[in-house]
Amino acid sequence: MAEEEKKEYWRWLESRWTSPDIDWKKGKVISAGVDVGSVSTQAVIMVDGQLYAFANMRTGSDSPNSAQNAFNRALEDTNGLTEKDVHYCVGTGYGRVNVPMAQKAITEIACHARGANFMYGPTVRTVLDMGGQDCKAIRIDEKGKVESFLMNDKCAAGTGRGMEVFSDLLTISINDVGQMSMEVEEEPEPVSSTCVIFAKTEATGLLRAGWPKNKVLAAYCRAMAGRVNELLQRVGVVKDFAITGGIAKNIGVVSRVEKLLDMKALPPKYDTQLAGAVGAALFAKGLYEKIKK
Amino acid sequence: MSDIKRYKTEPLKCWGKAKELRANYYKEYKEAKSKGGICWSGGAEAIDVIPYAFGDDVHSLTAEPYAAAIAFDPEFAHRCESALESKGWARDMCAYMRNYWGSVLIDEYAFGGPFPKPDFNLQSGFCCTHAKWFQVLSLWEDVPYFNIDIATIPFWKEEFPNRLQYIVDQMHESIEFIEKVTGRECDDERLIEGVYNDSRTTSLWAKITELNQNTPAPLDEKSMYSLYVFTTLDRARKEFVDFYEELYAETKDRVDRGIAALATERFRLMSDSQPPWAFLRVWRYLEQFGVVSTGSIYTIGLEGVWDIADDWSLTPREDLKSRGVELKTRDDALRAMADWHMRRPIYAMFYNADWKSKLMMQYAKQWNCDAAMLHLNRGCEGTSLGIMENRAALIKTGLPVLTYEGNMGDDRDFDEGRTIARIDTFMEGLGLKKLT
Amino acid sequence: MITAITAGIDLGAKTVKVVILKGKEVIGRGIATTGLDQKKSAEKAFDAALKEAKIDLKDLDRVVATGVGRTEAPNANSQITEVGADAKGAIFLNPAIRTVIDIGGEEGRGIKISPEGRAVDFAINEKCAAGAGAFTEAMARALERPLKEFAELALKSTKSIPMNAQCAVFAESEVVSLIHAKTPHEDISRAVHDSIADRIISMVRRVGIEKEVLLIGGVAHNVGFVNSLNIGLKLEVIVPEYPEFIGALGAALVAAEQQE
Amino acid sequence: MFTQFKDWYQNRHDYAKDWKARTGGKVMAYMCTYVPEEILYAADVLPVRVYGSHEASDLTEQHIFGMYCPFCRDCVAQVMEGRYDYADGVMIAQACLHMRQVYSSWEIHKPTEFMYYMPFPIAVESPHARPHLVAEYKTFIEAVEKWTGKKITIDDLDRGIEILNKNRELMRKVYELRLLDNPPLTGVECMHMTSSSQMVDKREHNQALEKLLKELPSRKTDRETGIRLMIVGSECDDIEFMDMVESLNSTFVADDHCTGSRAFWNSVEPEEDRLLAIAKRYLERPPCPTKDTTKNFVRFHHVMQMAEEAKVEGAVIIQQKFCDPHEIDIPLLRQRFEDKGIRTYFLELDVTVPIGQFKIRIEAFLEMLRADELPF
Repeated sequence: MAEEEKKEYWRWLESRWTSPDIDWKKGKVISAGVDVGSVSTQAVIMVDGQLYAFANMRTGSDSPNSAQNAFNRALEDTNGLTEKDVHYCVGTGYGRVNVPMAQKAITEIACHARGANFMYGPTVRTVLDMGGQDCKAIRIDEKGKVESFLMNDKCAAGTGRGMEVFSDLLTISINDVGQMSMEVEEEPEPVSSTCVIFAKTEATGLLRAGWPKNKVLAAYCRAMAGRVNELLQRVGVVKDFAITGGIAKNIGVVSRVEKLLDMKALPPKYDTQLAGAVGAALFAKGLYEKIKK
Repeated sequence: MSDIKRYKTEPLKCWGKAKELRANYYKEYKEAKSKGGICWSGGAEAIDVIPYAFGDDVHSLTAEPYAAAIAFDPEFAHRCESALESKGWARDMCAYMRNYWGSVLIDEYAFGGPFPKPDFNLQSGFCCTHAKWFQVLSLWEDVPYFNIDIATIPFWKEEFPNRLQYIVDQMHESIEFIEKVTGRECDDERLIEGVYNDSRTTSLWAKITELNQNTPAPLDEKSMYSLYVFTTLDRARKEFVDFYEELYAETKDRVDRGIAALATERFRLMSDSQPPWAFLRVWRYLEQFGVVSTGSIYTIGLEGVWDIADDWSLTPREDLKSRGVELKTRDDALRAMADWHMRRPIYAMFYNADWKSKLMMQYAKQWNCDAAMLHLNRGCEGTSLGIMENRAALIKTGLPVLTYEGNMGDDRDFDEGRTIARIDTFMEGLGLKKLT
Repeated sequence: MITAITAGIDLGAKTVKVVILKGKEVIGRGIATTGLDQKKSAEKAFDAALKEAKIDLKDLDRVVATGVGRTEAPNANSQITEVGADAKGAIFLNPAIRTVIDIGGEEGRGIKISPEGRAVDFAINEKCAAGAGAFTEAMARALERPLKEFAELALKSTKSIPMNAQCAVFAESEVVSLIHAKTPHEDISRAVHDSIADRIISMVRRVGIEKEVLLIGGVAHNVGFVNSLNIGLKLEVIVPEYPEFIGALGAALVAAEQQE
Repeated sequence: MFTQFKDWYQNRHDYAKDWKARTGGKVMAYMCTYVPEEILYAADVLPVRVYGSHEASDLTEQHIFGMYCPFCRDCVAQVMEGRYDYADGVMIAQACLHMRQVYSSWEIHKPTEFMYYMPFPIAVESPHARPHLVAEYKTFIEAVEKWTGKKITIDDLDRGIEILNKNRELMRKVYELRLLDNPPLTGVECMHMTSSSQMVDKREHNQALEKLLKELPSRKTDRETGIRLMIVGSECDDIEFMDMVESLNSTFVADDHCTGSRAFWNSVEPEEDRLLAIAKRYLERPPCPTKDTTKNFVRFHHVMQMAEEAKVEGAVIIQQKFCDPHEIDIPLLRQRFEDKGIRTYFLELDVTVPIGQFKIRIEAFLEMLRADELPF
């Protein structure tokens, strides 16, 4: 059968940013963190522990390149900052061992914990990271040290991937699905299938039964929130609570998780997908200072 | 369709009585303490005749039926299950245990109010969950616990004096245990009476289900599920014996008058394992095709006691009195009871796939079944032991078999839509169409 | 007498297929992707088939529908389940067929059939979709390759590496780690197809694998999968010319029988 | 130093076939470590424990329902693949339902001349279990004598006990070396030793152990011990997994599972009634969760004692997917560890493990244990 070329609604938008109020040339330590995830790759440049620039790109099928691309993209418009100006770089994420410019690799669990601590402040005790392939619940201390963590195994229900499958099915951009799911008069029952693929079939059935897209999305977001809640309950939720990763941008899931937990997640100050790379860059700074001593 | 044969049918007369008895059982347990009585809990396998000997005000909560009652209410079941999962317990453990544990953890009794803590737990286990189920409960509830290990080979298969003795010794010890925790004395007269009753109840259930060998079947399995439960509640009690006497008479009368459970019966099914309790409507769906489920080794043999001949043929075992078994001492009573209960066909399921296959083939023959529908039950390791071997064995004999996945206690493991689709396909293969 | 013209329509999860028969000879085929409006998709498929058969809708004496959406089929006189239709179509193609493996987008089936083309036993994958068509597509995307090319890659592979993930989505992440581990793409492709074949085979073994074995459904176009299946089964499965149309063909044959 | 054990472990089937050829003796494939090997040695039968292969197989689903544990699935696969065709007899000492399923499928599809199901008691702490088990041993001995045509004398039993006890004592000595600050052996090496002892003639195994114990104390390893870990679970012969963990600068210095210490930990205390002595040994050994059913929680006490003696910093708790008895124990056991300030990480094992997915978890766990190495 001929392949039909269809628009990929599930793709996250790529982005980059440079801080207008920091002059890197005045900085003592320039550190970088690169988080090569399964779906997206982030590179973060920090100047003395302050966020200076970042890039958020898609991961290609080869991680060294993905890392390099994101890193180079982050270095654009940074008035002359180049790779050799970066004192220390830490790689994290699935491809952490394949980050060419990194001197050390640290797991995304540790990096997300550290990143969340920076991005949301020292009061954060529970971090939920919903990435593309997996979902982590992390308990951290006031320094951002991991105290315990859980990751979903076996089945991908309740991961970002599941949401992507849905945005594809409903031909709605991944950036809009969350908002849409909120536009329902009353909350529908969650979809019952745990398997992402069956959930898709179930959703198709609902659409055929005449459900509007937003109601179907609501049903799926709710099911997802349920799965995530199970994971959170197991690690034990302690205030403050923060969500990192792509799904944190999905109000449809976030608000439902908050409802189940009866607890508000701290509002994000930065792009929530950066947490891993930020944590990595912070570790990079510390490690550089260590070796300098 | 007018061309299909229709049998006379009428509702069961004793239905109301059954409802009342059941409701009362759970009420009695809840109120036992406040009335100065004693309440205890343990598996339905527990040899509950022993606590019975400690007085008429001793009431039990048998674990499996209670957990099944929870399963009937998915909303409640989910709260029980998630309470457990949030404490780190796995979702694939025995579903009955999870529902029961959850009910204790959230401190809610399925029949209203907080969970009534028992004075002690008495289990008798032969699978690898039974004993641990109450080990953990007794830790949480901080109540005394005694387990009678009955994991010896079932007596209809092989008999060795030491196996009977092992169980009897533990039963004796369990009496000392109860005497210690209740401060009461065991009434051996009452014990003996209880043993006679117990054997009567469980023998009667076998006789009742035997009547389903008739065409049309006087009982359908969905109803049987509501009726067999008394063999698992407090079977030594007089009111349960009486109920079964009544049910037996009524069922026999239905057979004599040709009263069918399903007017349009034209195809007979056998099932297996505990059903997915939240979805008994599936049994009603089958009826649209003129299919009646006659029962299963589980339905007839969980507590029904049978004589199993060398050719595996099944005949209800006459109760101890009718067999002229004289019980004079405590030891007589315990020995008779142990020997009696170790003859239940259910053990085949938990021990050996081949024995179970043989019993299932025998069932299909004696109950004139045209096909089998097997529940791959994620909720119970025991009843699904060897089930794929059973499937293969039955198919070898030419019996069509449908398997479907589900869970007796956790509806999250059952996909109704896909199961209905399977049934449609199966029925089509059998050349059966919906009758209306 | 004039020979009856009948049609079978198979409304699957991903595509709708229509087969038109004149007597027992196929005179038209039509396929369309299943949209949210199944009736429309069905009409699309019908139009294509009628065009090829050079006839009008009104020329059809009888239509039988199958597939998950069979109740939605327009102008269908009766219905038959996928399993029943597969069996009919299979035995018509080749009377020696005893086992049918049908892999749809989200469901895999193993069917044991009698010489008369009756389904005597069947197995369908349970709760999770591991081992269905959707699986490969996810993998192909992870490798950023078109499905066809991804499938052909497998043939170049010489060694089989085990894939441990059950879930299609996790398999995807495992593929990602394989990529990161610099595993040659042909071996990854092989691993993916082996793992699906593995699950399908263990499922089909439930009904017992008896020769000849027919592989149908869209996935039959996937040479990588067929290769893995043959290796796993230690035999050559038969792949018909239009594997995705066998269900519809079976339905059309039923219509023809009913017409007589 | 451990190559002999590793070799035995990897070529277990060749060994058994060769043993038969060499000695002309019978081989008993057995399931569960509650099988009284003393009696089999007394009968000059070689007990070989049934293990999986950690290879995916498409032969099991038709025999076993999906929710049965990977280990029993793997075992059934081995049987159906014919890898145990050399076995003259097959027996099981009753433990979990999952192994009962293996025995059942074996009996149906590949029956051998001697099939035996020993209803080992669950209530191991009950005083009544002793006479019961002794009687079961007598029944078993009669059956074995009938099978081999050879009477089992007191001397035979003493020989069996001596072989087993020696094997246990020698391995205990090796385990003592794991308690050192820098253990001269890895968890994987130890696993090869304990597992192979369940596969080969223990007399040969004993010789290899004596040789090992001469060299081991003075062994110089270039590897760092790193984090001291304990591994707790059921059947844990997943070498690939353990290797991965120990490659991340950590070492398994203690274990509680039936392919490790739980199988051999205690010895038979000699007494006049040999069968009673053997019975006591099996009833009082560190229990499998299926046999730990009272409020005494003896298993937990034993595990925690081991953990403290070995000064473990973390415990990797692994479980065969769907293993109910372990699933019941694990949350309570983890609590015991955490109460002692020992961090735990829990993983579910399948026939094959997704090393990629597990590596990240273990790495993160170890990072957690050595958080002070990261700058905060």
